[in-house]
Amino acid sequence: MAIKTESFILNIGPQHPSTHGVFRLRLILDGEVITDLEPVFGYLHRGIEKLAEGRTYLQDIPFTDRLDYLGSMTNNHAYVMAVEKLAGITVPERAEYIRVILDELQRIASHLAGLGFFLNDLGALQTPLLYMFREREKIVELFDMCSGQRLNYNYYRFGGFVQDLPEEFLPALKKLLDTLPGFIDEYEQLISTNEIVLIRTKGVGVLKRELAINSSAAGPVLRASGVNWDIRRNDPYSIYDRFEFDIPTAQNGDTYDRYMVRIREMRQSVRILRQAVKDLPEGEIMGKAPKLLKPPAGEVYSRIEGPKGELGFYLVSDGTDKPYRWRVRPPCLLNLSALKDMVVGWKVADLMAIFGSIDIVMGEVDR
Amino acid sequence: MSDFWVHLLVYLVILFGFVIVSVLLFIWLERRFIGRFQLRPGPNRAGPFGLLQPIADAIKVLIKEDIIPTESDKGVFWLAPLVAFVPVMLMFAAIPFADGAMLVDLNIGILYILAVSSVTVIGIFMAGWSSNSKYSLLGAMRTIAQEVSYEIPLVLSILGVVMLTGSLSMNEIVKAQSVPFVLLQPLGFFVYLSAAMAEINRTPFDLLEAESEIIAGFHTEYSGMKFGLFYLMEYAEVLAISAIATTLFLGGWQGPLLHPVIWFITKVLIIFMFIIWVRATIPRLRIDQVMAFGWKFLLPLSLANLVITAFEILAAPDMNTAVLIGINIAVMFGLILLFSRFYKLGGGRVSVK
Amino acid sequence: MSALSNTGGGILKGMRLTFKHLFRPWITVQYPEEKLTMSKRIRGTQVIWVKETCIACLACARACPVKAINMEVSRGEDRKLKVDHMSIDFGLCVFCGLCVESCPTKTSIYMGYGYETTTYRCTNVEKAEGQSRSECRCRELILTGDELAPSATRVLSGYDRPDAAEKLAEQTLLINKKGYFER
Amino acid sequence: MTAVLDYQQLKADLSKELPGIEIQAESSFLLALPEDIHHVCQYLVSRPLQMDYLTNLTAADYPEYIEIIFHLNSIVNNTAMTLKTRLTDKTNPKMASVVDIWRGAELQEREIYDLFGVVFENHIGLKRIFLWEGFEGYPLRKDFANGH
Repeated sequence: MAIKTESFILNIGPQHPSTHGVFRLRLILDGEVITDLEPVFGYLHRGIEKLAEGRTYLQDIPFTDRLDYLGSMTNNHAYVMAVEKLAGITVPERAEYIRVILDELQRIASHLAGLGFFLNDLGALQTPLLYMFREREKIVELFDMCSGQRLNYNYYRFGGFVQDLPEEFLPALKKLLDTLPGFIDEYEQLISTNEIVLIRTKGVGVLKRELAINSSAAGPVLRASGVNWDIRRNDPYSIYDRFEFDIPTAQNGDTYDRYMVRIREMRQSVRILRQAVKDLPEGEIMGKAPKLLKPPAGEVYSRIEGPKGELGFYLVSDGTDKPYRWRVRPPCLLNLSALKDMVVGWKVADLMAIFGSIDIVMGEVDR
Repeated sequence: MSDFWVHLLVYLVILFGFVIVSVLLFIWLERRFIGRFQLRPGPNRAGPFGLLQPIADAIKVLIKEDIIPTESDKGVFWLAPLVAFVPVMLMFAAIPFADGAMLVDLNIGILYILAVSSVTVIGIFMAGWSSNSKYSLLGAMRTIAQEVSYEIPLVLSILGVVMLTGSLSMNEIVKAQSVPFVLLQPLGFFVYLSAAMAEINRTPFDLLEAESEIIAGFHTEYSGMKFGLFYLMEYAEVLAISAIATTLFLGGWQGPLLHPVIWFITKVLIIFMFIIWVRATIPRLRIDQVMAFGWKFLLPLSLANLVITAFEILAAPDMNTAVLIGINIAVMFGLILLFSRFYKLGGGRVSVK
Repeated sequence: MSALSNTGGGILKGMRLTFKHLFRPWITVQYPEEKLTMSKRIRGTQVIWVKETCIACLACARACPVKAINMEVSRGEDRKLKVDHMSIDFGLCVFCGLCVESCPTKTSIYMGYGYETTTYRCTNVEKAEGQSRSECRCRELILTGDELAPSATRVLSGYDRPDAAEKLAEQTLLINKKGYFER
Repeated sequence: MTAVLDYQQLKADLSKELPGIEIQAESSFLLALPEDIHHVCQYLVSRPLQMDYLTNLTAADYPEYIEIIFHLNSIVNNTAMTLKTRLTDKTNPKMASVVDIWRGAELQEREIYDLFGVVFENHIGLKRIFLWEGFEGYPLRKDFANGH
C-alpha cells in the first residue's frame, strides 16, 4: 500500500535567521527535500538608481556605500572609477596604491564576514563567526581611522581621496599583516578539516562550470566552479597589473570549494597588501578634479573585482552635473540566478549551507 | 508519620531544589563558558559574575505574555510542555547522590530511567503538532526520527555496564565500580555519550531546534512560561544525562577524601563542560547524516561492545584489571577507526522530477 | 593527526583550538563602563555649526545629498550676507560629511566627536497636512541655531579638519590591545 | 587586458552570417533592431566569438526610445563587446527574451520589466522583481513622478 503524501509550501523569510537580511524563499517541500524554489526579492528595495539620478555625481557616493554594506570601499572604488573614466580625471600614483590597499583590506573583511555567517548557517553556534569578526574588527578600525566611519566609509573622491591616510595607519596595517596569515591558519584548523563541515559541504550544491558562466555568476562563486576569471587579472584596472598574485580556483563548484576559494583569496590579498605597502610612494593624494563635476555627454561601463564578484557601474551622462542613467551591475543578485539549480533535490539544511556559501548582501540584491 | 513519608518528603524537596538550582547554574555556566570560548565575557551584569542572570531570565519569562496561536490545537498545545517536563523530573528519582541517598533505590533503576526518559519525545511531538506551524512540524518530525533511533545504541551501550555489574539498581552499579567503568567500558562510554547527546538534542545533533534552519523547531510558537518549561526541560535533561553518565561510567559518588555529594557534582560538571566544549566547536549534522550516524555507526559499535564485554566476562573473568583496561582502550580506538573507514553516509541529493 | 583524518581528527584539532581560546583575553568592550577612544576623524552623530565664522554661502546646504540642512540667508544693511535660520534635521542626515568638505572657510561646519545622541522617545512630531506617519519629522532631532554650536558635549571632530584632529586623543585599536598578540 | 571587438569587422561578419538583418556599427557599440536581437545573440554566443558571459543587461530611457544595453564577455577569448537595441514604441515596448541563451538574463530582464516596463517575450517567468504586483508606473522612466 502506497502512503499518500503531500508536498507543502514553506516560506523561509523575509524574517529568518539565515536569509542574511530581508529575503524570502518560497520552498516547495516533499518532507525535507526541496522540490521547487522561488526567490522573492524587493523587501529592501530603496530605488537607489532612481535616487542617484536626481543628485550630483558627488552626492551619489554616499549611496554606493549603502549597496553592499559589507564592502563599501570597493563600491566607492567602482563608482568613482566609472566617473573618472567618464570625465577623464587622472588619479595620482599614491592614491592608486592606497586604493589597492583599501580594496584588498575590504576584500578580506568582506570574506571574513561572509564566511562567518556561512558557518553560522551550518550551525556552528557563533564561535567561528566571532573569531572572524575579531579580525574584521581590526580592519574596520583601520577604515574608521582613515574615513571616520565603520560601515559607510564614503572615502573615495573623484581623483583621489578626501584626506590622506593618517600617520598611524601604516604601522597598524603592518602589524595586522604580520598576524593575519596566522589567524587564517587558525580558521583552517577549526573548519577546513572538520569532518562535520566536510560532510555538510562536499558535493553539496554543485554549480557546474557551464551553468556558472551561463548564469553570469561572478567572483568566488564563478572561480569555485573552475573558471579562471578575475577582473584584476583579465581586465586589470587601477594598478593591479603591477602586483604578483594568484587567482585561486577550484574544480568542483560545491559549497566547500566556494569556502576554500575565499580562504585562499584572503591569503592572496595579504600578498598583494604586502607588496603595496612596500611600494607605497609619497606624494599627492588628490588629482585635478573640478568641484562641481560635469562630465561630457557619453556613457561608460566600468567594473572592478569586488569581494562578491564583478561590480560594474554603467553611467550615462547628458553633460549636466547629474547622471542621466545610473546602473549597478550587482554581483550578489546575479549569483542568485542559478540558486534553483543548486538547491533543488537537497534538504532544507543544505539550502542554508548553499545560500550561505553564495554570500549575498541584501542591500545590493534589492538596491 | 512513618519513615517512608518523611523520606519521600525530604527527598522530593531536595530533588526539586537540586534540579531547579543546578539547572539555573547550568544555564549560567553554559552561557559563561560559551562566551569565554568565543572571546567574550558572557553574561556579567546581573549580580556578581552575572550569577543572577538566569533568575532575571526566569522572571522575564514568567511575566511575559502567553501567546496561543488561534489555529493551534489548544488542549494539546497546553499539555505539551508538561508532558515533556514531568518525565525529566521523574528521572532524578532513581539517581544516587551518595551511598543510598536517593528517592527510591529501585532494583530496576536504570530500566526505569530509560523508560521514563522516552516519554519526553511525546511531549515534544505534541508541541510540534499542535502548534500548527510548519517549522514546528519539521522540528517535531526530526525529533521523532532522531530520538527513536538513538534509543537503541543508548540502551545497548548501557547493557555492557549492566552485564559487568549484574544489577539494574543504580546504587549497586556505583558500588560495583572499584575501577570506574569508563576504563573498562571505553567504547560503551563513547557510544553512550554520543547517543545521549543526540537524545537531548545537543550540538552536533541539535536539529530539532536548528536556529538557522527552522527557527526554534518545535517551540517556535511557544512563549512565556510554556517556553520556560521547555527551556528548563532541556537543561534538566542535560543534567540528567550527565548524572546518569557519572553514575554508570565515572564511579558516581565514589571518590577519596571528599564528601560523596561533592564528588558526584564535580563529575557531573565535568561531563557538562565537555558537552559545552563540543557545542562551542562544531557545526550540526543534517537529518539523514544523523540517522546514518546512529544506525550505521553507533549501532554496530554498541553491538560489538556488547559481544566483547560478554566475551571478557565469560572467557577471562580473572584477568588483571590493568591489562583489561589496556585491551579495552586499544579495542575502542581500533573499532572506531575501522568503523569510520567502512560506513558510508550516502544520502545527498535526491532526484526530483 | 593525518591518520585520524575523516575519523574525528579534524574535530579534535578544532576542539584544541577552541580550548586554547578559553585562555585568551576577551575582545569585547563592556560599553557603558568601558569606552573606546574613537577615531580622530570620526563622523559622529552630530554636526556642529560655528555661527561666528559662517559666511552664509549655502555651500553645505547645497552639498547635502538628503537636504537635511535648512539655511535661510538674507542680505543685511551692510550688504553682507547673514544667516537668518539654520537647522539640521538629524532624522534625515546620513552623516556623510559632504557638508564639512564643501565649506569654503573650513572653520564653520564640523562633524561632531560624540556618538551618544539616543533619545528614548519622540514627543514632538511635526506633521503637515496629508503626510503619512513615516513622512513626519521628529522635532527633537531637528537642531536649530545655537543648538548646533560647539559645547562641552559637542566636541569638534577632525574629519577633513586637520587642526581639530590634532587636539583629539589617539584612537584605541584592537591591534594594539595588550596581551592579545601572543597566539 | 580584455580586448574590445572591432565593431566594423563584427558588422561585416554578421551581415554575412545572417543576411537580411539591419545592423549599425558605432564606435563603441553595435546597434541591432529589436526583432533581430535574438538571432544576433545566438550568433554571438556561438563559435568563433563565444560571447558566453552576459556581464550586464540594462536599459536606459531616452526621449524617443528605450535603449536596451548588453555588455558581453567571452571568458575563453577574453574579449568584450557592447550590443544595443532601441525600442521606439514607448507605450508598449517589447522584444524577445534572451534567457534561453544566457540564464543570467533572467533576473536582469525581470528588473528591466519592473523598472522600465519592457516586456520580454518567451521569458520563463516575467513578473515584477523589486516592486509589488500592482505598482503603477515604471520608476526608472524619466516621466515617472517622484518626490525628489
